[in-house]
Amino acid sequence: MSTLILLIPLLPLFSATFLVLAPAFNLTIPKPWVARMGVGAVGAAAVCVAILHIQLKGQTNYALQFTYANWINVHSFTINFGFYLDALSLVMVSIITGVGFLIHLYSAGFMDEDKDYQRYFAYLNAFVAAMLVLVLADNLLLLYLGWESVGLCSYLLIGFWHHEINNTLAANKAFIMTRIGDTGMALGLFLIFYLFGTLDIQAMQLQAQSQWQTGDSMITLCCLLLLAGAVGKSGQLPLQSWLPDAMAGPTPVSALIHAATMVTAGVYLIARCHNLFELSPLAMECVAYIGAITLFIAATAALVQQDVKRILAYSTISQIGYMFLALGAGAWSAAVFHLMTHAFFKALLFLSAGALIFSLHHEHNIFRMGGLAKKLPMVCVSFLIGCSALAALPLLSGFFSKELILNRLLEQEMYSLWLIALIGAFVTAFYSFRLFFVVFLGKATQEPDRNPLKVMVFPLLVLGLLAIFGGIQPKGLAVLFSSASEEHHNLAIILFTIAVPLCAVAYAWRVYKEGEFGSPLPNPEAKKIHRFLFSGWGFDAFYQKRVISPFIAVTKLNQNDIIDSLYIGLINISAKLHRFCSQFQSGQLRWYNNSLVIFAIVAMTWVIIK
Amino acid sequence: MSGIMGFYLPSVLITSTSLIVMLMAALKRTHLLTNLITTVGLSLALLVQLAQLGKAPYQTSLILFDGTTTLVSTLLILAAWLLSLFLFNWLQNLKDPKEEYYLLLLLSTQGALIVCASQHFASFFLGLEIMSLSLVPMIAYPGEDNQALEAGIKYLVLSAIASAFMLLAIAILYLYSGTLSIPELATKVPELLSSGNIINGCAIILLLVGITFKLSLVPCHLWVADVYEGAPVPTTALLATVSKVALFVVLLRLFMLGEWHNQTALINIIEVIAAASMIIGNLLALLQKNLMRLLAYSSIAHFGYILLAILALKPAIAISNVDTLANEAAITYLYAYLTTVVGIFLMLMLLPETHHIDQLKGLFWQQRCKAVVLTLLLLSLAGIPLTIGFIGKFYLTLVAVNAQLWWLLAALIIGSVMGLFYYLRIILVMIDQPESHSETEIITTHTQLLVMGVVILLVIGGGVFPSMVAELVKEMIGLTF
Amino acid sequence: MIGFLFFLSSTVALISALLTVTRHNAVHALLYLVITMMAIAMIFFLLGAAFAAALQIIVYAGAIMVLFVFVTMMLHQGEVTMKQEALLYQAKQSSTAIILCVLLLLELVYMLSSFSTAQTIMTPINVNELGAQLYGPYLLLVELSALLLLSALVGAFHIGRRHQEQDRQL
Amino acid sequence: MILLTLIVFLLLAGVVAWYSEAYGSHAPKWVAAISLCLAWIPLWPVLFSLELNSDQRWLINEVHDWIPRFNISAHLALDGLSLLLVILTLAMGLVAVLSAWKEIKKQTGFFYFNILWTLAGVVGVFCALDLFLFFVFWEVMLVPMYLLIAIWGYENRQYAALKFFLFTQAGGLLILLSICALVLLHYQQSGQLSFDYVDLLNHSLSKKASFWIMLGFVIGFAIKLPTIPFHNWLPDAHTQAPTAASVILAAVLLKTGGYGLIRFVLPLFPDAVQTVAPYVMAIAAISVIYGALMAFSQRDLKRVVAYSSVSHMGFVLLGCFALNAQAWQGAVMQMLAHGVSTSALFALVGAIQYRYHTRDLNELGGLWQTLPKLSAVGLFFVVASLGMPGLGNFVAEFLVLVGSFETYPWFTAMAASGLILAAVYSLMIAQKTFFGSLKLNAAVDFDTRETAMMLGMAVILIVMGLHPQPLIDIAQQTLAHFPSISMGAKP
Amino acid sequence: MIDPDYIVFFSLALFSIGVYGVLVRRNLVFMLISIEIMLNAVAVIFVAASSYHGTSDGQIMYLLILTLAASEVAIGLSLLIHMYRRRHTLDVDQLSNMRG
Repeated sequence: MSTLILLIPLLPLFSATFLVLAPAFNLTIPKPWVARMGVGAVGAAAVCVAILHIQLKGQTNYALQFTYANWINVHSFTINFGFYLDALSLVMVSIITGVGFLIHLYSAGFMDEDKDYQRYFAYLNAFVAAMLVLVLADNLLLLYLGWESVGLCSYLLIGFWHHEINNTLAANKAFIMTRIGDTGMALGLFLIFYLFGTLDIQAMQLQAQSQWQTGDSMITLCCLLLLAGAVGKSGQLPLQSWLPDAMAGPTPVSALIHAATMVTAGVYLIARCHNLFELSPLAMECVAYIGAITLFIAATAALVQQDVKRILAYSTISQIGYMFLALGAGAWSAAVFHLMTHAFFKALLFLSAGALIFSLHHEHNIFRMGGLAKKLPMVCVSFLIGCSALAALPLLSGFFSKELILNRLLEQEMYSLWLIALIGAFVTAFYSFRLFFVVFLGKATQEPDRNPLKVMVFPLLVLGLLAIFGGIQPKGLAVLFSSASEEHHNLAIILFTIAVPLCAVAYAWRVYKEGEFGSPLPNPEAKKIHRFLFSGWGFDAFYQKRVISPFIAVTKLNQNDIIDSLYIGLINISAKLHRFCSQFQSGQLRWYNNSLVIFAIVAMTWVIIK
Repeated sequence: MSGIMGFYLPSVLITSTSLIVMLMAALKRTHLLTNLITTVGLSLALLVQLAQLGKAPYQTSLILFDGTTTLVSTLLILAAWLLSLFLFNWLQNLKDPKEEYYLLLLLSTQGALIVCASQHFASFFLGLEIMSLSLVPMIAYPGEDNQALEAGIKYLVLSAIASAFMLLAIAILYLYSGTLSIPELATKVPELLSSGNIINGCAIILLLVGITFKLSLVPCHLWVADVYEGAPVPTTALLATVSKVALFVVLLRLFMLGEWHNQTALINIIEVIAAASMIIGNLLALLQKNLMRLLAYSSIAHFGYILLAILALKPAIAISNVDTLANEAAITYLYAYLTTVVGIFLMLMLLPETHHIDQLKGLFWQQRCKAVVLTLLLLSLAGIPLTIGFIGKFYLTLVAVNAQLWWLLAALIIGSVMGLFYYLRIILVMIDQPESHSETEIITTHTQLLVMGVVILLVIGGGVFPSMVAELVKEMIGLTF
Repeated sequence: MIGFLFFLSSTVALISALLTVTRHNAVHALLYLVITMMAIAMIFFLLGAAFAAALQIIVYAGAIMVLFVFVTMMLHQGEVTMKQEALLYQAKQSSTAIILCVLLLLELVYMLSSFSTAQTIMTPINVNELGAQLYGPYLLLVELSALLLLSALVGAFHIGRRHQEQDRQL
Repeated sequence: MILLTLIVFLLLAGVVAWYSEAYGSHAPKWVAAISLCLAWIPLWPVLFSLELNSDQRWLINEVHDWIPRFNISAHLALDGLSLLLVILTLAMGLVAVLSAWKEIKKQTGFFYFNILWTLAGVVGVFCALDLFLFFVFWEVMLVPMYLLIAIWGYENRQYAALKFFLFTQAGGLLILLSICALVLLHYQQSGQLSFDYVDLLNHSLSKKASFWIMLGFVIGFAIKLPTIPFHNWLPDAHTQAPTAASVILAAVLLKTGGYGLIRFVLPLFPDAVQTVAPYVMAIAAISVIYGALMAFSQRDLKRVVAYSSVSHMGFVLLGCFALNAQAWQGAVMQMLAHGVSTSALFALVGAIQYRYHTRDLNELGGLWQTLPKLSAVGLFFVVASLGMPGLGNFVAEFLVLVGSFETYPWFTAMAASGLILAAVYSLMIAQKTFFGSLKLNAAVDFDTRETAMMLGMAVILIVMGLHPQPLIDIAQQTLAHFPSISMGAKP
Repeated sequence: MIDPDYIVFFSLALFSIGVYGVLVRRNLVFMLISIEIMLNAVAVIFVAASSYHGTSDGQIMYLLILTLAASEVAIGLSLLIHMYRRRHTLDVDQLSNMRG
């Protein structure tokens, strides 16, 4: 079994390495083989995961730890290459390989015309490998390795079309903003090592539970530093603004990295370290509030976006906000469950959006689309499924997971958060159907010039099914987090929560059914609010003004190195002194005579004084 | 008796050579023959002097031949010998009669030998005057050259004034102690000091006026640049090396004998002179474009450095007892300075009409051999390891640290860095690529190659394997009464 | 008597020395210098150094000064030189130098006055003794003096040599 | 005799290279490359056995008489730390030669002479155990480097060369003073004049004396490292130096500073080091940040990389003075990793300069479109320089920070923010050079020589990142002898 | 009987006069003359000291000073003539071609 687990990340890694190195050795691989390799590697990994599932069938409480090799061993600082498999990581691995495989398959069609086909698959495979390392790691340093590597792959893929400068800027932004969080996380790692003397996740949590009291400020600090990493990676407040820009990458990339897997790494991290977080109520509260605020802000921002991918991006932020909210409320399994369902329906949505874009010569603006329901029925259906699941319409996968979260909030008597979540749910349903209605109903303004390829349709199908029927919580999760929540649902409340999204959909229908949109807003106040929401609550402008501009100004100011002027000053002083001393070299014999006499006088004076 | 004669023999040889040269000039002037005779005479003297190394010391009331004397004498003769090898070509380009130059060269070397052997003020004074009065005509040697004339007059007048001050000092010392012998004086100094007067200080100050002038230490350094610039290159070489080194030995001898560390006022003055020489000398050289002036200023700094050894001779508070190390440091540094500077002047003699730094431009690509030698010599002056200059500087640092002369060491560091700047600047000019790449390798004769070889051997050989130098110096310093 | 003679001759020497360094006419100055030399010779004589006194007159006043006078006369061009010299030296402008000299003198005197010689008996040195010393232990000095004179001779000869083109100018 | 042979071999090879120019201007580079490969032979037995001497301290320990007057001997020895750095020197020397392969066309003989002599000097520095000998090598390596910059450098080479030499010379003189003081104090105590490191380890200086002596050493080494405020020679020297010289400068010359700190300062003055540790660490943290900020604001690609060196070497200083095992290991690793990654970047800039004759970031851009191989490799090293896990730099920086966090968490936090800034300037390099629209003409991509060289370095970095344990174990041979100091400062 | 202090004072005064001459006179002839005065002043001390101590050293020094003075004057005058020939002046202040 250990080999099997090892194979899971290694297969894509090998494929990536091969694809990267081939050009270096002047090896040209024919395009179909590139696709076969790239897709095949992830597919093989997925098969491995399936075998794993079969082997673990029936077991609910399992935790497998394998150590493969030693990495660093200095004094007491010992780090191994080791994998840890339990229900949580299995769920993650399944999502990554499963959804990953589908997206790879889809990409084979989507990227068909791109000349950098090979590079694309190399990156994508590398990403999958890194992500798998992240979720399988048994210690925080290895996790950090995966964590940074996925960041790097994300950077490379966002900036995949690098000749467009904006894409690379978006990539930079993504990397640097996540790096800010990552550095906090690194500090957290230092602190954890300092406190516990180990970076092994399980050992560390055991120690924490046994030796530290709940609410200890050191533990809180640890949690907050880890949270910083999670916030950065998962696009939560205040480091969320990179994610909308990250849509500059190819759409399948957005689906895989910026919806299904990488951005949920933060959720995974906190769930992974839940024992630690449980020791710190303050940190938990922080997580919950960050999630709540983020979900609200992102949802409202999604309301007014025009770019289909940006809408989805904001919705991703918002949905991850839900997960954070769940985590903060201690609903670990609910959070991971939502993570899973979100992976399905969001991947579906992105892929559908990709198909849309693919068919409409890279048109992103939803207001230039319309009436596509008949022309692209397949896309329309998958979109509908995705939007419904996103809106948490009853009986779709999103419904179950979101329901769990809301319930948990009530159980924990976090009413204000519950309220925000509910409002968020309303807004979510509204913007998702706004998207759907605007794109597929109304007047047709644009003709699709081609239909999605077959390889692209298949993943849509599978994901659509998953989005509909994926609302089954994996058993292992509940066991792992020992959250056998008593089902004492208040029926009224359940009904109420079901009703909220439905209302929203109805309202959206009223507003957008006939394509009466795009008209200028009536009053300046509304315009202002629109602009504010459109800019994602002005975070970008704020950062630009308060952080980036001052930073650039400061560095510009000091471009020539202020310290250097110290030495230049020294040079000038020396030159001045040189000229001063040279004055006395007047060439006048009598002055030279004088110097002898003056020296004699001064020296004798000194002797006399002494 | 023959042992005693051995000590005098180099001087006798040199004097006889000078007489022969004079006779030759009187009878029939043949430049080549004169050159040959001078070279042979100096070579013989050098050989004899080398044979004297390690002999038991000998002294009369006037003269002291101890290890230091013999060692430094060897160096002095060596310098003169090296110069004499290059003189022929250089003098050939001069319109003036040539023979006198050899004569004066020999006489000034003779004077220097006497100075460094003297232990009596009379012999010291007379040797000094022989040396400097022979140098004056050598400075003003080219009759057509206004600058040489100017330099000659300046040197004559200033050195006469300096001599007068020195004589006054000697007279005062004589008046109050009744003796002219340096060791005798040293025994009487404590007695003089015990009565709480300052005559000794006064006399030493007056003596210092003369000595600082001859060693071109700040503040009596003003003349040095003008004279170096005006004088012909070989004369400058002699001025920079032989005359200074010989005088420094006397200073060393003077300071070895007395109980100087008790006289804080004097020590203070010497400290100030040392620091000022290091800093001001280097500052003056910093942006100097004239090669000769630059070397003049750098020599100011070098003698500032070497004063550290004097100050470390009898330190007030030493870190540890290192016996004669300060003495060795001084002699080693003198050795390093002399060989390096002579080498540099020899190279400049090979590059006629080079006054300005920019004239060296591209030398590295046109006359590689010379440029490499010159570069190594400059690095030695700058005190970069694997050259003898570094060994000298290392000795100085060691003894100065031992004597805890921290402020002077700070000046040494500042001075060295400044010094490095202008030495490197010369190297930069040499390696700068000239616009027109012309391979005009001027043919070097075998003599020149030989001389360059000897210089490199002394400078680099001494730097890479300093143990020979160190052991020799230590042994020689040990040979005293 | 000796004291009086000393004061007399020293006063003469100082005054004529002062006059020497302040004259514009070089020949006058040289003549004053000769007087100074004579006065110093007198002092030597008073000090019991008869030989030195004789040498002072013969060599200094006789030989060296004559050399000076000779050269000066050679280069002297009457009124022109006088006017030139008057421009070159003006006593009024030499206040700094005066201050320096006075300072030097005062300091030297101050330092030397701190010491008093206990012994004030003069023992004249006769020529015999001098000769015995000079040609005894100090023989080397005589030889070196010869070398000094030789170098001066050669040097003066070389520098003073007339150059072809300069002959025409003079 | 092994080490002496190695050094003398390099020196002789330099002379041969110079003279071989007579047989055509291509001969010297072959001589240099071959001799750098041959230079491994003396080390071969050591590399295989890694067995310590009987005194459990050295792999090789050889003493040759030199200056008996001062009891100075040519004491050369090799232990783990030295071995690593000597290997780095030889490897990066080869890289330097390869990167100069086509670039240097004039005076090739003298060029390779200087390269080999610099390397010989550096090897000497890493092996010398006699303080006097150490100082000699320390200064000797400067001269050929100075000539390299001054002759084959770019526009402003003379200024840069002078600055380089003067800064290091000033530091060198301070070190000389400290050596002299140390030796004399030891002499006074023990009655034995010795410049030998092993002897001097047993000194018992007063607190004040050891503080001042240590300060001299630290400043001298800090100039070489370099840390602010003594870093100003570095950007100029790097920018103006020819590619090969930049490579050597970055790869090994800077490391002599770090080596000096670890070899001499830490074991010789364990107590004094503790008193200055907080101040030095503060300076180190500021160095990290300042260097990164400066790197971001530069427009000359080489200057960016040079300032990034300042930033990276700040970690070395931080690690040295954190005074615990992890941080020391981190510092050693950082020296190695930085040596490889930064010299690769310099080689890369050299390759760009060779092709486009510019290093101005505003003129470059979009290179990926014409030079995919170069750009891909470049991106790899850019990423390495920002401390990507899995590569050597990360292991190093992480170890340093983990170690120093135990002693001074606040300085560590400051230095850690350098990681963010590293990302900022590294990505700026990537974006302005490789990405965006193409502004320049097409050019020839990497040839086999360049690809092989770069891939070699990439592999080294990956190995260092994923399997650093052998290196750590080798370095441990040295670090195990350090007095373990625990500061016990809780956050 | 002459008090040694007087002699010393006399010679120091003479010396200072010589120094004064050296410092103020621009004419080379006068400079040389002033130097002679300084040398004479020193000679006085030597001779006097010789008498007081009853040793002949001082007088021997006087002889040496005499030699020196003669040599110096010889060379000095030859330079003087040389200068006059080339420059037609004896003003040493004009000898300042080299500076800096």
